[in-house]
Amino acid sequence: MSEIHAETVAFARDTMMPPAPPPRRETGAVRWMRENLFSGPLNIILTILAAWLLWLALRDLLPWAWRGIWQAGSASECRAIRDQLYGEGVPAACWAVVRARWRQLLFGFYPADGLWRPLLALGLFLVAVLPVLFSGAPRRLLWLSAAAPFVIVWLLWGGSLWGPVAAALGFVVGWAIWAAVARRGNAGLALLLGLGAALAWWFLLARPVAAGLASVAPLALVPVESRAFGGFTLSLVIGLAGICLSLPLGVLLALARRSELFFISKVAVAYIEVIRGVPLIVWLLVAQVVLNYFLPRGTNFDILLRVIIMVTLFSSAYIAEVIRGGLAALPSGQYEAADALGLGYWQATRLIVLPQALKISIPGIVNSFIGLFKDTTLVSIISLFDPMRISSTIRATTEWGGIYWELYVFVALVFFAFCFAMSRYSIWLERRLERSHR
Amino acid sequence: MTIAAEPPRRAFRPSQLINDSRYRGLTIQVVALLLLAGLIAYLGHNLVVNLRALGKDFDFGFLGNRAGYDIGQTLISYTNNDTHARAALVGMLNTLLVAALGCVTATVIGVLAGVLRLSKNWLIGRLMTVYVELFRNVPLLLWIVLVHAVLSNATPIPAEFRGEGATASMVFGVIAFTAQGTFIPWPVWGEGAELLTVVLLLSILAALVWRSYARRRQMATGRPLPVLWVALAILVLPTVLAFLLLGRPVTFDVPTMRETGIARFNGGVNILNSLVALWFALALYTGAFIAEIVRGGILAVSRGQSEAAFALGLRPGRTMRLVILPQALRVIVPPLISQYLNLTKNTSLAVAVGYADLRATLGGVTMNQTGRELESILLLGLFYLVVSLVISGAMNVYNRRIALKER
Amino acid sequence: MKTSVMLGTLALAGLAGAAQAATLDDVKARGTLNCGVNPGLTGFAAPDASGTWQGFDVDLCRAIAAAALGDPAKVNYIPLSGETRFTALAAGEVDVLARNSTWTFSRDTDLKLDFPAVNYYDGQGFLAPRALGVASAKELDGATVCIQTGTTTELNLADFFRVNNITYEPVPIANDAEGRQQYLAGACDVYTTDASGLASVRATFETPDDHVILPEIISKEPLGPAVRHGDTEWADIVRWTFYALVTAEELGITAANVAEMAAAPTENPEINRLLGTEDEYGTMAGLDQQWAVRVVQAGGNYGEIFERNLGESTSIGLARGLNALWTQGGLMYAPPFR
Amino acid sequence: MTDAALAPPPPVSGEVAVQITGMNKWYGQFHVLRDIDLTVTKGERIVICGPSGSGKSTLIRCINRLEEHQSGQIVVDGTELTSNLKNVDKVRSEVGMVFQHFNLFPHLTVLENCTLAPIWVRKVPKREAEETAMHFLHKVRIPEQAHKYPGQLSGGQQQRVAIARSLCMRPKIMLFDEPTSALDPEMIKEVLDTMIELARDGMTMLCVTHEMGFAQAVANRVIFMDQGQIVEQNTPREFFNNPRSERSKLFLSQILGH
Repeated sequence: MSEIHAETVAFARDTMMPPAPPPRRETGAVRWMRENLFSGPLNIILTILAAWLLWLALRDLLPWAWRGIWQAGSASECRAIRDQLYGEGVPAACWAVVRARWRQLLFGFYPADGLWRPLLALGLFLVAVLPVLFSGAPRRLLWLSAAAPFVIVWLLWGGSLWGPVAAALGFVVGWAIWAAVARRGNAGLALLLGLGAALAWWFLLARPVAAGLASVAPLALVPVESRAFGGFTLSLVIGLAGICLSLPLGVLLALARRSELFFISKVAVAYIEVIRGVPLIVWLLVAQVVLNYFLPRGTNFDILLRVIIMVTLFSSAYIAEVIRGGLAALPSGQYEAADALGLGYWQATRLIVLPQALKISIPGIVNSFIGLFKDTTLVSIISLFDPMRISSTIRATTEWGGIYWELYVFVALVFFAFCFAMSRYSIWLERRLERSHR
Repeated sequence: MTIAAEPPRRAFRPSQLINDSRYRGLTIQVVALLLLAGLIAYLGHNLVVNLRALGKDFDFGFLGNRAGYDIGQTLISYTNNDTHARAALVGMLNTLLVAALGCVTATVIGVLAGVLRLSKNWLIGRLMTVYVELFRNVPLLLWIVLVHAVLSNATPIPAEFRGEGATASMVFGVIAFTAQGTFIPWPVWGEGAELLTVVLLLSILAALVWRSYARRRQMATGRPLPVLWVALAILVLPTVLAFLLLGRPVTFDVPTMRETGIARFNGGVNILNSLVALWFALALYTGAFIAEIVRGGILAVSRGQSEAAFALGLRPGRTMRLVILPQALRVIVPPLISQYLNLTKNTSLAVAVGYADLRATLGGVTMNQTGRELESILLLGLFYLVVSLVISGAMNVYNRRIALKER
Repeated sequence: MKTSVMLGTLALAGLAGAAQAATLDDVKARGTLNCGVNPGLTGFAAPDASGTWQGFDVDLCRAIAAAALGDPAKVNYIPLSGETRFTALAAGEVDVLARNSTWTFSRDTDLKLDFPAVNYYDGQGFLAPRALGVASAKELDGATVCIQTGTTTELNLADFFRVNNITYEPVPIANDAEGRQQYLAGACDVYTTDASGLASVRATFETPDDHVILPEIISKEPLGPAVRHGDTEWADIVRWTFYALVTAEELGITAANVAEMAAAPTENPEINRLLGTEDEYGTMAGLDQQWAVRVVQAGGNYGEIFERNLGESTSIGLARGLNALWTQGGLMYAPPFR
Repeated sequence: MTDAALAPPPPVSGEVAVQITGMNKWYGQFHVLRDIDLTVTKGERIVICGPSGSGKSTLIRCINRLEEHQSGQIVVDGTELTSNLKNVDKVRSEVGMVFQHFNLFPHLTVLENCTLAPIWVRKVPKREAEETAMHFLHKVRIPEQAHKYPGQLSGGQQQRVAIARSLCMRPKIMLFDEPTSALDPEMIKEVLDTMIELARDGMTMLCVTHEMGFAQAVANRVIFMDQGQIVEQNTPREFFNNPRSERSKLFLSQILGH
């Protein structure tokens, strides 16, 4: 009505009408509630139902958490304090256990005076992935990204700095030889020579060089055994190592799967299907009990490394599928243009295909990481001290025997904080990619 | 006319293996094949050496030995005198059972939550968002354990059902939710039950026939016939009639609290809390992912589609059923099936609540007692692989059907 | 020098690993003892707030390390689940399994293990709420029973109910903590595991007096360390390390007085032989003369270890019972040091 | 048309650039190219036209082996295209191609697009490659866009970058696969101008296009294809004014009729 009035009569008006507030029932909380909660019979029922569910869920939980006792030395002390404060049997959380053992839940048995090391490693990792995750970051950081894995390994496991440096030099040597030969033209020979040089370095020269350097400049951190890793540190180490190490493998698998060579693509398909068809927990069992059967007699490296290897093989199949999606999203014109310019397969892949396909795949990779990070709880089943297993051992001590929910709630909250943040990032990235692709 | 693929007959030169597109692929594949064969031979050799050194062999004979352990929840008859093979079979069926239950429930929860998340109702929308985010971002293992603990804490123990001062009672007098499981009535097949089954099947068929007849009539004459009520009648009436005429061939074994000894229910079937917990944890967890898929699917069907349908005069319900859903389903179904796949694989977390799935029987107790890790894990892996391949095979068939429709 | 793990992996650490030599040589070459333990069983093995492992089994590991390596701290504690412990031992992942494992015929023969000694005589029992009104395990007809999988307990349970011709329903649980929670929530009528475990579970209850441990012990559970079959020298070291602990208690040697007693030969020739002040018993076992001194110094004699971890002064509060010395009516009996 | 068009195209030399004899190609059962015989001499500017699906694009894509032919012979600048990958690489580095949809690499700047192939295929030092690239970007009149990404340019600008990118490899022959048909009308001219300029410089060009004005201005031969065959070859003047085959007449009437 008002619009018709405005259009038909307005030109006859000689003074402008000031904007008037809408009718009362159309503003503020009332209107909001009418629109969003009680707009129809179905909605009213739903609202009541939801409110009831909410009440049901929070009725016991909130007072229990709110009454929580933070200062106590053991579960029985907690109970005594509770009885004193609220009366016997009143539900009250015993957060004191988290207060007493948060360090174990976060860092496992990592030496108390070295906690800065995993934290610094995490910080370094975050800086190192900046240029990958945010295209706005300065390109020069890429050098840091290349060096980061070695520094992180050194920070976490300690020992002489020169071990990781020698290992890194292997890549440098291989790359240098490859680049030198590739300039002369023969790509296949370059690859072979580069690989050979790197292997020769690692097997023959790396140890003496590391030892030599260590005797000249003994830069070393206190070594930390893998079994000291636990809690969320362990989860992050397994998750991040798994994703980062599986990337190259995943790229190769994805390329192999799209390959026109029958045998190569079939092998890749078989690998991916077998890995994805069997649950992670079975693969972890494999890592724990049967992997040794397939290695030379007497081989024995620690379970964390075995788990990382298994997780890497596992997630490479998933990463391969993510990257295959990225490859498929690339228009065929890109391949044709690369061909027409005379670029070879590997040149085209490296310079044209992968930079674009990987960029499209990043949200998928982040999602894979979230999944893997959550799945690291499964290692508790093979007795690694992930947050779940740490909770169990804390409850196995005489002090904290009767504690149950508090530890799980804490673990769940930390997981939620990590995963939620990452999934938001992934969604943000997807939106941005959509925009840039029109 | 010369053939380009075969230039003037020149002697074969080794460099052609790398430089000729006809041979290069072959060369690469042969090299890859050799490398792979080498790797397999190396692993196999290690295996043989290790087995010999440990004095073990590779033999599935242990499956025929007496298992000696009991399983709480079985679909087929099993005692601790049965073999490891039968225990494995029990575990396999248990895995499939919880996977099937989980998939159905997850779909219901997921579709509901996905649709409700789009609801204009602020409270419902927010609640569903919280549900989805909470379940997606916390490990499944934790959910399984928590649901199990909540379940056994929230339900009364059997003793509370007994005697004068009973503080708990059965639902409808036939179902008992207890901390030790849910006791439900179970049908007992008497004489004539087969006939009843036949009648039921025939009436289902008849209802379907009526539905298609009604549709054809409407297509032909434009006059709609009542479908729902008639079909229901066809479905229910003959069966009820047959049930009464045959002298009630099917009776229900209702759980009853026994009078003496430790309080427990006799009769009926007990669904263990470990099964229920695993089932609901899997369903809630996977449901959160399905909700996102459903929401995405509905949002993917452009608003223009529903506007066009409204403009043609279709009512919202019809629009949903005839226009939105068929299109959304194409987007929804492939990721949905891969969620089913995930759920099936995730049933292997049953160990957290002690549900006797295949991983717990064959890959747990049996493996531990017989020391046959290689054989057990091989069988375990094969089972999951076969199930996965069957499900993804079904997905491929579906995808192909969709693809055909697009032509 | 400890090269970094990264480098080790790249060099395929395994390839360098020599064929399996005698375990003692391996342990000495490595400089640490790999000891398989329970990842968390109150009183037997659990890491404390600072991450140090403590418990009855842990002290045995420390004693073995003291004997073989001269330093009780040089132990890698490798937590193993019930399902995978024997495989880990067979695969060489641990040198000795000190994880309250029951010595059984099939484990000794079929699984190719050796049990050098029994360090704890246990038996499977039942924990029941007082309110259940059950005085004997024979009255448990129709009970639901919480039970840990992957152990001998579930086999014993099946046998017990079969023999007594009564029925039960097993409720498998994943670990102790879950078992405790489920039992308290009423998911099962009774909880069964080794009696020592029941005592430690009961100790953590809010109202322990509302629960009773039923009098029946339905099985023999001789718990002891396990080693790989075939390496008898190593088995001897583990065996006599344990017997040194028992003998020390018998002879009144404690962590407090061992140094003093080992300083000079005493009147008692057996003490002298044990502590290496007379004859060369250490070298016979491939160790040095002071080995037993270090073993006792590591954590005291058997009695001290028991009291500190499980005894009546702890919250677990177990009596010595079968685990008292044979001279005090128990089963702990060490062959003579002669 | 334009200033550039007014200058007479340079004379044609007698050297053979591309020699196609008895070439056939099938897609599965479909016979796309049937017995193609074609000789292109150096400096020639050939326009290929015909109805859609007549095999024009396939023909020029065979010349740098983006498509494989199944029988017959293709010799490009003395190199026969066979399954020998070295020959293929040699031909590709000497034959430039411009696509209908530009196919620029969106993750690289304009300059990087232009220097990529010289650096990696021709092994030219980076600085030299950049100088060459700037030279050709000047030539296509967009040097100021060198550091932008393709996504920031208009269609016409992108296509000119694509031409510059090909030229950076200093090709002997340029192939154009409908270079203007994805462009808005006002952008077609800027691309055509560039092409005309290129023709004036004496580049050997094979161009699939429906721009008849361009054909009349610079081509010295027009090839009309239908159903995978070369139906008519003639000078532009003859072809447009006096087409011989019925099919050509029909095609021209449809294309010029409106």
